[in-house]
Formats: sequence, structure tokens, C-alpha cells
Amino acid sequence: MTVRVQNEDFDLGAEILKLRQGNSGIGAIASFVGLVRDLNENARVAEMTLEHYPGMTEKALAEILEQAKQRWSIIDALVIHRVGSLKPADQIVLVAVSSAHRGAAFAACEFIMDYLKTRAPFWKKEQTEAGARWVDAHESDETAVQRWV
Amino acid sequence: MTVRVQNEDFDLGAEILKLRQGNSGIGAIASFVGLVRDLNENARVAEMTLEHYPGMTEKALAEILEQAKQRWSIIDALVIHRVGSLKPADQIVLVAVSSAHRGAAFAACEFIMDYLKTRAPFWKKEQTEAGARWVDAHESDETAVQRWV
Amino acid sequence: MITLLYFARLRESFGISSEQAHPPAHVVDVRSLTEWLRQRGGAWQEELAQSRPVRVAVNQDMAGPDRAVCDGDEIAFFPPVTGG
Amino acid sequence: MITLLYFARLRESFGISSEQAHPPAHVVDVRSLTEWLRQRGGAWQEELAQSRPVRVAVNQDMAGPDRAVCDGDEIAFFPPVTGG
Repeated sequence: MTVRVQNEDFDLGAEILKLRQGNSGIGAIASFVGLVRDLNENARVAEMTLEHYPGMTEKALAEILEQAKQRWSIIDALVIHRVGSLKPADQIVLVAVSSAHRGAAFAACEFIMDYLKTRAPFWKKEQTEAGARWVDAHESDETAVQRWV
Repeated sequence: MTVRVQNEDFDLGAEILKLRQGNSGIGAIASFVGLVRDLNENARVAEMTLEHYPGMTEKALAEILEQAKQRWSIIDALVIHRVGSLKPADQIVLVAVSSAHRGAAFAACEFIMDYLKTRAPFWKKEQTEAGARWVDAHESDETAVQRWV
Repeated sequence: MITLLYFARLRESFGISSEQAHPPAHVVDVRSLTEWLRQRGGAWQEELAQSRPVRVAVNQDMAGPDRAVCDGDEIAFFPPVTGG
Repeated sequence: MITLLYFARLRESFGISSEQAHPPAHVVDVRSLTEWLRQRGGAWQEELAQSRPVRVAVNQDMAGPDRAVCDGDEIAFFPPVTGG
């Protein structure tokens, strides 16, 4: 189980290859990549800054992976989340889960994203034509996480 | 929307990059990779042969992607499925879906896999220590697909 | 004349992957076609037994027993699929 | 002495990202700490108003208003998270 919070971009193919390597009991890998959209709530986004709480972020993400491991029969899981300055179409986050069968991989991957969205201390600030603004939390993200409770 | 049935391996990173390119309205990419497991139903698998029904397979996969597009607000979708001779840890299938928001990408990706498993004409034959055997269809795959009906 | 295709275990059991067939006039749908093939006996009788979960596609669409079979059709017989 | 951390909009509104504070003896939990900070007025009163959805972590764990606050703790205030 791996958690990384970093400024640098990540290479999806290389990360998934590392996750697969050395375990031919893996039958399924579900992954998710989140990207910066150029349009959010009807405003053009020129740039985005991601702030986090160093220490707590890594701890929160590790706990989310641990919960996923307890709930589903998964083999390994990975979260990489970027911080700092990002542009539209840049990668923000990667979540990947390996397991023997696809059901566990899909469920755990979606679970991790839902928890990350509502429990991991990251904050987005957007630069739009109308100036800079902190992104508001979405009610829909809280609704999404409630289905796992 | 892209469907490919091929002998050659695929490059997950390159395929997802192609799916992302030129559309910065994409906020989410969910993907799934299926791999050959070295152990299936308590027998060591040395090799696997995947047979398909040329023509019908591509048609069935295109129809599954079309259904996904009608059910969820997705931007694009991709299925690559390999045929021929495969070894443990080899990649079998890639399903990837891009969308603005993660819910649609996750749901459509899992939907496509569930339908592919029960509706697309592929058949697996395994070489084990005990000889060759055709893999039996799983009841659990039929159960999985029923939840989308 | 119709084209018959066989896949996977059925292809191996029958020893052929395709054939051109001229069924008699009473073969009008998937049910009667299957029954006609079953009467060949041996592997045909065994693999196409009603207890076996054989799937049929007519012109590359999954088809039930009532699906009509017409001259020129491509009809495939195969076990439940196991891809992915 | 406790360490206070502020993130995102709170960090900007308060103009500081961290401070060492010596709250009075009646500050025993997250609720009384928040109330004490609110009494600074201005941005503090505004951002920590009860109507605002402020989140608090004590020693890097999410904490409710009843969570005890002890000497040496690291206590962070921030808006609902928006990562991913």
C-alpha cells in the first residue's frame, strides 16, 4: 500500500506496471485518474493551486487505504495526489487497486476516491477570469461517501 | 468510442493518454485492466488461449459502449481485448471511460466490464498441469450484470 | 443454404468450425434447427442436449429459440462466454 | 502551549498559517478553543462563526467540538476539503 503526495506529475502506465509486478495472482486492476477541467461552475479555469496539510494528508490517505483493505479482498492499493500549481488537463490524482477479481478492485477504488474527496485535507484554489476563488465542497461528494457507511 | 480485438499487448499509459488528449473538459478517467492469473479454480495455469467470434465480438463490444453512452454522461470510452495465446500476468482486457465527473466514469466502466463478461463472444481455454480445459462461465458474472437491468 | 459456425468446446467436439448446410423445410427457427442438428447423433446429440447451456447467435446477434432462421443466415453455436 | 494551524481560506483570512498559543484554563476542548479564537473579532469572528462549516483536526485526526484540547496539541482549522 503506497501513498504519495507530490508536486511532480505521475506516469500512470509506469505506476500500474509497478503495482502488477511480481504477483501473477492479480486478475484485476481498477484505476482512477482525476484531471483539472478547464471549466468549473461555468467559469474558465486558467490555473489551479492545490494546498494540503503535510503529515495529516498522508496519514488520512493511509487510513483510507487500510479501511479499503479491511472491507474488500484486495491485494494492493496506491494513491498519488499532486499539490502545488496545476493547469487544465493536468493530472491531479491517481488511485489504483489490484485484486484477484474485479468486483473488489472496482468497489475499493471508488470507495477510496469517495473518502479522499471528503476526508483527505486538500484544498483547491482556482484562477478564473473573475479572479481567484477557493473551490467549495460539493454536497454530492458527501452524499457519495454516505453510501459506504 | 473505440473497440479493438487484437493479438498484441497494449500500453495502458499510451491508451489513456490518447483518450485524454485534446479535451480538457475531462475531469475523470476510470479504467480497468484484466490479467491472466496463475491460479484458477485451484489449478496452476501455464497458458491460456482466448478464442473469439470475429465480427460479432466487435459488434457486441460497440453495442455495449453505445449503451453505456446512453445511460451515463460520458465523454469517450475504449475497449481493447486480446485474443490468442497468453501467459500468467499477461494483460487480457482494457476498459477505459472518460467523463466530466467521476461517478459516471466509474459506473460506465464497471457496466462495460460486466456486460463484456456475459455478452461478448470470447472463450478462454486454460493449460493446467491436469491438461487443457475450457473455462466455465461463472454464475457470479450473470449476477453482476443483472444489477444494471 | 445457411452458414453454421461453431466456437470453443463445440468447435472441438464437432471437429469443424463452420459448414454450409441445407436444412429441410421444417427448420424455420433456432429451436427446430438445433433439433435437426441434434439428430446427427454423437457429439451433436450430446453438446446440443437441452440440458446444456448452448448459446446461439443469428447474423451476429444473440438469439432465442423462437428466432426465425432464413436462407442465407449466419448461425453460430457456442458455450456461455468467458472473456474479460 | 498549543500549536494552531490554518489552511486554505482560513489561512488567507487570518493572514497567518500557524501560531503558538497559550489559551486560558477554561479552554478545555475544541468548542471552547474555537469560542476563544472567535473573540479575537474581525476575520476570526467571521470565519469561525457557528454558521460556517469549519473543520478541526487535533493531532492530525478529525475532531468534533467535544474533543479535548491538551498542552502540546497540534490543532488545525480549515474549510471542508476539496481534493481529488
